[in-house]
Amino acid sequence: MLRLEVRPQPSARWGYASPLLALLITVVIGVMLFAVLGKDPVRGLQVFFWEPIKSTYALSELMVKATPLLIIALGLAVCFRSNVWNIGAEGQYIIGAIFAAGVALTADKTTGPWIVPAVLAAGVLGGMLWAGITALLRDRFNANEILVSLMLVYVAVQVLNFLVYGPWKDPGGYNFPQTKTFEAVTQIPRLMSGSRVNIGLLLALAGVAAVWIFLFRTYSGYAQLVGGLAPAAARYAGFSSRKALWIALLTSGGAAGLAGALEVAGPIGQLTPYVPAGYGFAAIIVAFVGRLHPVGIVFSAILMSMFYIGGELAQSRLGLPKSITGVFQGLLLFALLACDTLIAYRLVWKK
Amino acid sequence: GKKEEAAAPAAPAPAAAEAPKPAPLKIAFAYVGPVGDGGWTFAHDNGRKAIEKEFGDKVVTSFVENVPESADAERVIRDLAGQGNKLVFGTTFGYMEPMLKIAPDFKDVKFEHATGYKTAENMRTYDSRTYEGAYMAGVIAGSMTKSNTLGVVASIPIPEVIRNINSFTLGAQSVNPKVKTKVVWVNGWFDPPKETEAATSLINGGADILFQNTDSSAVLQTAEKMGKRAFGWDSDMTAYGPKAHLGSAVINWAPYYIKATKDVLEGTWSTGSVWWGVKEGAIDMVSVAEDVPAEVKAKVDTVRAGLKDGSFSIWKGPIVGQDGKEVLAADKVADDAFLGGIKFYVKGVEGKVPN
Amino acid sequence: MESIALLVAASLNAGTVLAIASLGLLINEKAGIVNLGAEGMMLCAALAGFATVVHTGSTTLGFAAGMAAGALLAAIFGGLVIWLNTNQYATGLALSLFGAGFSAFAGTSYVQEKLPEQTSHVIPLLGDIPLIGPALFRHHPMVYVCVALVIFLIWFLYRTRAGLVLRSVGESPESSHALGYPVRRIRLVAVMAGGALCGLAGAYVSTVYTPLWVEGMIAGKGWIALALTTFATWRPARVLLGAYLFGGVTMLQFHLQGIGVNVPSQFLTMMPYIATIVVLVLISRNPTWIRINMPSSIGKPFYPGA
Amino acid sequence: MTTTRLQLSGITKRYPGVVANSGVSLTVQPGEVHAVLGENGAGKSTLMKIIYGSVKPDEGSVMFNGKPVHIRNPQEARALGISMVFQHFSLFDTLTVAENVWLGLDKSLTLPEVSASITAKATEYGLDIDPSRPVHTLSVGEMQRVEIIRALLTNPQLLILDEPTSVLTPQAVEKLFVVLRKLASEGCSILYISHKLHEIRELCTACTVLRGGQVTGVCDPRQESNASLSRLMIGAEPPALEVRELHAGAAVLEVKGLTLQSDDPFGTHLHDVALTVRAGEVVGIAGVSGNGQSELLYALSGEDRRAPAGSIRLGGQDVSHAGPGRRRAQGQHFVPEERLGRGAVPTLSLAHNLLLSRTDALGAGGWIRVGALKAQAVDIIARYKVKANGPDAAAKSLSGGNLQKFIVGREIEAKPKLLIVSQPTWGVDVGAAAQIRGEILKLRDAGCAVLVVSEELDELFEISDRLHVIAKGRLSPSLDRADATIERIGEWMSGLWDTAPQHHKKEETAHAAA
Ligand SMILES: Nc1ncnc2c1ncn2[C@@H]1O[C@H](COP(=O)(O)OP(=O)(O)OP(=O)(O)O)[C@@H](O)[C@H]1O
Ligand SMILES: Nc1ncnc2c1ncn2[C@@H]1O[C@H](COP(=O)(O)OP(=O)(O)OP(=O)(O)O)[C@@H](O)[C@H]1O
Ligand SMILES: [Mg+2]
Ligand SMILES: [Mg+2]
Repeated sequence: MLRLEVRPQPSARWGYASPLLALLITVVIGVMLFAVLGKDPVRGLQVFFWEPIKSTYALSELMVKATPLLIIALGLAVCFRSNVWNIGAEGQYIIGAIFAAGVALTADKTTGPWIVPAVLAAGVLGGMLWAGITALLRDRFNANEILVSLMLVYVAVQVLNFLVYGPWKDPGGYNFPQTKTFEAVTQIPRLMSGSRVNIGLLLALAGVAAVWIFLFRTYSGYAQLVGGLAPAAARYAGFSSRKALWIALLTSGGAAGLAGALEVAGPIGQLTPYVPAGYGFAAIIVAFVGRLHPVGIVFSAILMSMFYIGGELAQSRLGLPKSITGVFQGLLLFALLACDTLIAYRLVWKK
Repeated sequence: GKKEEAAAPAAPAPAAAEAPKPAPLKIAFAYVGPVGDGGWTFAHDNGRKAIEKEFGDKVVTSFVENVPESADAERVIRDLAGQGNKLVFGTTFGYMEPMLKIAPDFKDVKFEHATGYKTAENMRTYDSRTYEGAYMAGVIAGSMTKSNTLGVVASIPIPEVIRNINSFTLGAQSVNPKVKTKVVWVNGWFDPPKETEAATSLINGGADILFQNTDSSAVLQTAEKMGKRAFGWDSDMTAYGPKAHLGSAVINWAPYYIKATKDVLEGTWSTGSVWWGVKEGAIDMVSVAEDVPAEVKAKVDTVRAGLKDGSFSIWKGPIVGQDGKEVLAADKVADDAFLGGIKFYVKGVEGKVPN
Repeated sequence: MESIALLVAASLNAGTVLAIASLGLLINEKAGIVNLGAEGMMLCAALAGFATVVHTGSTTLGFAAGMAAGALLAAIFGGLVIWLNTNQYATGLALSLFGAGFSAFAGTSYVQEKLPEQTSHVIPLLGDIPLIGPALFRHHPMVYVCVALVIFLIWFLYRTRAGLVLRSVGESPESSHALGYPVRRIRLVAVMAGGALCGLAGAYVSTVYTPLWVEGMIAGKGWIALALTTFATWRPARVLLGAYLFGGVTMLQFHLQGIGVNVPSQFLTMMPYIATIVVLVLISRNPTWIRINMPSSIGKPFYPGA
Repeated sequence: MTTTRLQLSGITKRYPGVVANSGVSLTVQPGEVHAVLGENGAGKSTLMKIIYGSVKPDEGSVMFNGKPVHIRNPQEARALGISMVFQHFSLFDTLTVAENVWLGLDKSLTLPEVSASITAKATEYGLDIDPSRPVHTLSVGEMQRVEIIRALLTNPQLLILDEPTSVLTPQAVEKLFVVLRKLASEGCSILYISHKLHEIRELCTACTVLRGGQVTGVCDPRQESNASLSRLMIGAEPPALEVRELHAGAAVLEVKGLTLQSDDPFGTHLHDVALTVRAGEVVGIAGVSGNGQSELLYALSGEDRRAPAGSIRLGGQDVSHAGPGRRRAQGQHFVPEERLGRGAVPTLSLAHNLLLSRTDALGAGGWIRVGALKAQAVDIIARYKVKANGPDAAAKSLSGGNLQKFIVGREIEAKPKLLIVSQPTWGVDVGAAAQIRGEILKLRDAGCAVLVVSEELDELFEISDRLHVIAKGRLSPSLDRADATIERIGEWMSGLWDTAPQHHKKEETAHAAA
C-alpha cells in the first residue's frame, strides 16, 4: 500500500516542484475535459495559456486583470500567515471602492492631480475600516473572523447598492444605478497609451517587495509569522496577538481597499453596482497557490488571470461556458493542496 | 440543451475566402447572464438565432455570456471587436461606458447597446417598451383578481422597472379600480431563491396574482405551488407553471436585430436611439390562459391593436401619483423623456419608491 | 393574524434548508472537522438532485442523488484533510469554488428544464385548524423530516455509544486513537454524513424550495449554515431554533416591504447578515461557554503517530 | 507450571531517524509486577504501545498466555485481557467520568450500567470517584484514578502502567501501590514503567532495563541497589554536582498577594501566592503538575498580565502588568516547559528562533540582520554542544534534549538578572541534564537569581537553595534545603502546611526581609 512517511526535514525541492506538479495535473485534467467535450485540446490549451500573452495588448489586459488579484492576495498572505482567516476581502474591496469614489466624486474641473493619491488613500482607509470591524469584533468579543468577515461582504454589497441607487446616483443618469463618471483628473495615470495598465501595477510590484521585506526581514513581520505558526510561542515572546490581529486585518483590508480604489478610478471610472467582481474571493486562491509568498503570488495572480481571460476567450473561440474558469481554479487549488503534502511527507511502498 | 448552437466557428474557414461570395458578416453578442436564464439573456439569444435563420450563411454570430458589468466588459467587447466582428451587441445597461470607450477605436465596427442613453458615431442604443407588456398583464390581472391585491416581485428600482410596475397597475385599474399593488424589491435581476421568497411573502400578504420584473421563472413557479396565478416575463413561460400561468409578456428582439443586421449589410446603419414596442412587434402578450374570460381577452386585443396603430396610449393623463397629486395632466400623452425619468408610483401602488 | 401564521410557515420552510445543512456541518464539527465547502457541496447536490428528478421524475431519488453528490464531494475533502493533512480552511474554500464552478459548468443543459408538478402537502385534520394549520401542518414532508433529524441527532449524540465515540474524536483525537478508535475513518464517515446532509439540503432547494436549476442558486445558504453551528454552540436543538429564526429574518425583510415599511430595501436585505454577526458576537463573548461546548480539536489536523 | 503471561522476542520498531526498540525481548509471569526501567527516550512507551496494539512493530513476535498473537489494535488487546494506563492520559475533558470509562470498554453496556460498575470497582479498590463528574473538574490524581478504573473494568490479566507516579504525591503513590499489590495477588500481571529507582525497588519483583532501545539487563530489583540499577540504565553514574556556598544578594523577584483566576476554565486559580528570589540563589518550586504551576509561570513571565497591581516586583519595580518584552528588558529570562510551540517555533530555523527572546541581531527599525543572527546561533550551538544541522535547521528537527539545550543556552547567553526555568530537564538524557543543571548553578554563582519549577524532587533537592511547594494554587512558605525532607515536602504537596500557619507566616516574612 502507498503510505505517507514524515520527512525528517521538509523538502525544499518539493516546495518549488509542487506548484508545477499541481499545474500539470490541472492541465492534464483540462485536456481530458476538452477531449470529453469534443473540443480540440491543443486549441483549448492555446486559448488558456497562449492567447492571453500573445501580444502586447493581450499582456497588458492580463496585467489589468492580475493587478487587483495581486494586491489583494499580498494582503491576504500577510493575514493568513498570521493565522487570521479573513475571507471577506471582497467586502473590503467594495468599501475601498466606495471610499475612493467618494473622494473622486468631489473632483471638478478645477481639481489638481493631487486627487489621485487622495482617491487611493481613501480606498486604503475604507478597506481598513471594513476589515477593522472584523478585527474589533474578534478582538473585543472573540467572534469568529471567518464568519464575520464573510457576512460583511454581503453587507458591503448592500451599502454599495444603497449608495448607487440612492444618494450617489448620477442626477443626469436617468435614474440608473450608478454615479456620474469621474472627472478625467481622477483617472489613475496609465503607464502607456493604448493600454489600460496603470500605475496600479507598479504599486502592486512595490507591494511585493514591501511584503517580502516585512515578512522576512523585519521584526514586526517576524512577530506576525510567529503568531501564525505558533501562537503560544508568540505569547511567550511577548508579541501581542491583538496587535498581530489588527496588523493582519488592517494590512489585508487596506490592500483590498487599494485594489478597489484602483479599479473604480482606473478601468471602471465610476461607481456601479457591478464593482464587486469576485476578486476578493479569487485572491484567496491566488494567495494559496502562491504559497503565501509574495513572489509566488505574482506567478499565481498571472496564472489565475490567464484562467479568467481564457474562460472568456473559450466562449467566443470554443463555445465553452464561462464556468470552466471556476472548475479549473478549484482543481488547481485542490491539486496544489494535495501536492504540498509531498513537501513534508514522502510516499513509500509498504505492505 | 441550449449550448449546441453556441459553438460558433472560431475563425472564417479558409475555404470561404476562396469563394467569390463576400465574407460573411461577423456579429457578436455580449450577454450579462447565462443564455439559459429563461429570461432576459435567453430572449436576446433567441434574437441572435433569428438573425442566423434570416440571413443564413451571410452572417456568422457568436456570443460571450456572463460578462460582468465591471472592468471585464471592456476587455471582452474589445476582444469581440478585435476578432473581426463588424456588428457588436451589448445587451445590458452596464456596458454603456465600456462600449463608449471602445467605439472610437473601431470606427468600422457598429456597436448596438441595449437600454442605455449615450450614443456615439458608431454606437446606437435600443430598447423595448416592456411596459406595454406589463400593461396588458395588468388588464388580465385586474380582471382575474379576487382579493383585489396584486403583487409585483421587482428587481432594481430603475425607471424602467418602476414604469413597468405603474403600467401593470394602470392596466389593472383600467378594468378594476379597486385594485391595489404590493411591491417587493429583491435588488437583483436574477436570484431565483430570493424571488421565490419574495413571491411567497407577497402571497402571504394577500396577493393572489403575481407579476415580476425579474428574469427567472421562480415567481411563476411559486404561484403554481401555492395555488395562485402569475405571468411569464421576457419569454413564454407557460411550461413552468401551466396552472398558474395567465399569460407571458414577451420581448421579441428578433425584428430589431434583423433590422440592425440589414442596416449594416446594406450600409444604411446610422446612430440614434431606438425604442420599439408592440407596434414594431417587439412586445406582446402571449399564451393567455384558457380560463381568462373572452371579454378580458378581447380587451387585451383592443389594447394591443390600439398600441399597434397608435390610437391608444398607456401613459395618457390624467394620471395621479400615490399622494393623489396629478403627475400627468388630463389628455396629455407622456413623451419618451417623461417615461425615461419616472421615479414615482401611481396611485394604487403601495409602499414607497426606494430612495 | 393570518399573515403572521403564513410568515411562520414561510420561516419554517426557509429555515429547513439551513437547518438540514447546518446539522450536517454540526456532525462534521463534532468530529473536529470544519468544512468551509458547504456552499459548493450544496450547489453540486442541488444540480444532481435536480437532474435526477428531471430524468426520473422522482423527488425521492432526487434527494438520494443530492445526498450522494454531497457525500462524494465531502469524501474528496475528507481524503485531503484527514489523510493528507491539508489545511481545513483552504481545502474547504477550494471545495466551495470548485463546487460552484463545476455545478455551473455541468448544469448548463439543465437551466431550462422544469420539474414535474408538485403535490401540495396538507396533513389531514391538523392542516385544517385555523391559523395553526397553515402555520405548522401544510409543509413538505422534509420540514418534518428535519425536525425528526434533530431529535434523532440529539438521541444519537448524547444517548448512544456511537455518538459518544464521535464526540470523543472531536474532543481529543489523540486520546481516541490511544483507546484504539480508528479516528481517521470515523472522521471520514462524519465528514461524508455531513456532506450527505448538506447535499440533501441542496437537493431540497433545487427540487422543492425553488424547483429549478440556475447556477449559484444556493446564494450563500451554505455559509449561513456554517455560521449557525457556532450560533447554536454545537447543539442540534439550537441549530433548528437558529435556522427558523434566520428563516424568519429572511422572510421578514420581504414581509416588511410588503406591508410598506419605509426603509431602503438594501437595509432590509442586509438584515440576515447583520443578525448573523450580532448573534456571533453575543455567543462568542463568553469564552468559557465556547470552550465547554466547542469540540476542542476543531480545525486542527491530527496525525496518528505511526 | 503456569504458562508465561507475556513473552516478547526480537521486537524492533524504527521511526524516521531513531530506532525506538531494537531486538527487545521481555518475559512477564502471572502475578508478577514487572518494571521496565530506562531513561527518557529509551523506548519504554513505544514497547508498551506495541504490546497494547497501538503501535505496530517492524519485527518480532508476541506470545500471550503461551499463544502467539498479532495485536492489531487496542480493542484486540483489551479482548485478550491487556489494559493500559498511558503516560499522557487519554481522557476527554468535557465528558463525564462514566462516559470516559465507557469509551474504554468494549462490552455493550449501557451508560447507567457503566456508572454502577465504576462505583463497585471504586469501592473494591478504595479508589473513590463520582461517575457523573466531568473530567475537567477532577484533579490530576483523580484523573489517574479514572484511568485505572477504566483499565480494571476490563478485568485485565496484564495491566500496563506508563509512569503512573509522575503525577502523584508520595502519599498517593503509597495508595496506588496498595491497589497494585492487591491486583498482583489476584493473579494480574503488571508492567510498571518508571525511572524512579526507589519505587521500583519497593514494588516490583522483576525488572527489564532499556537503554537506547535495547535491553541492557534483566534483574530482580529487590536484589539491586540504586547505584547498580542506575548503571544499567545510563551506563554510568551521573557526575556528582559540586554545591557551593550561598551568597544571596538583594531580592530580584518579589511576589506578594498574587491572587489570580485562571483564564482556562479547566485551570487552577492562584491564591495569595508570595515568594522572593534573591540574586545568587536558586529557589525551587515543587508540586504535582496541575496545581497552579502553569498559571504562576504565565503570571511571572508576563504572558498573563492580569496579576493584581503591585503583586509582582522585578528589581524593585512593579511589573505585574508588564508583558514578556518589558520584563526581558529588565533582565528576566524564562525557559518554558513546552519547548516546541512555546519555547520555539517548530518550523522556523534555530537562528530565527533566537528572535523570540533576543533582539541583539536587530538593526534600526527592527531590520533583521540575518548574518548576525546566524552567527549568534552558531555560537550557541557550539557552546552548548547542541546536535543540529547548523543554524538553519528547523527547531522541530532537533531532539527534545538538544532543543532544550539550545533554548537554555539562548536564555543564559542573554545574561539575565533573573532566570525562571520550568522543568529544566524533562525528557532530557542524563548527560544533557547534568550539563543544564551545571549551567544553572554557574549562573547562580555569577549572581543571577534563579527560580526553578519542577516535578522532579530529586532535581530540586540537587540544585535549590530554598524550596516552596505549590498545591491547589497556593504556595507554601519557603523551606531551606537543609530543613527539607522528602516526607515533609510530600505532605506539603497535598497542601498540608497550614497546620501551624502563624509559625510559617513569620518564617516567610523573615525571608522576604532578608
Ligand atoms: N516561491 C516560493 N514558493 C513557496 N514558498 C517559498 C518560495 N520561496 C521561498 N519560500 C519559502 O518562504 C520562506 C521564506 O523564503 P525566502 O525566499 O524569503 O527565504 P530566503 O530569502 O531564501 O532566506 P534567506 O535569505 O534568509 O536565506 C521559506 O520558508 C521558503 O521555503
Ligand atoms: N511517533 C513517533 N514518531 C517518531 N519518533 C518517535 C515516535 N514515538 C517515539 N519516538 C521516538 O522513539 C524514541 C523512544 O520513545 P519512547 O516514547 O518510547 O521513550 P520513553 O522511553 O517512553 O521515554 P520517556 O521516559 O520520556 O517517556 C524516542 O527517541 C522518541 O523520540
Ligand atoms: Mg533569499
Ligand atoms: Mg514514555
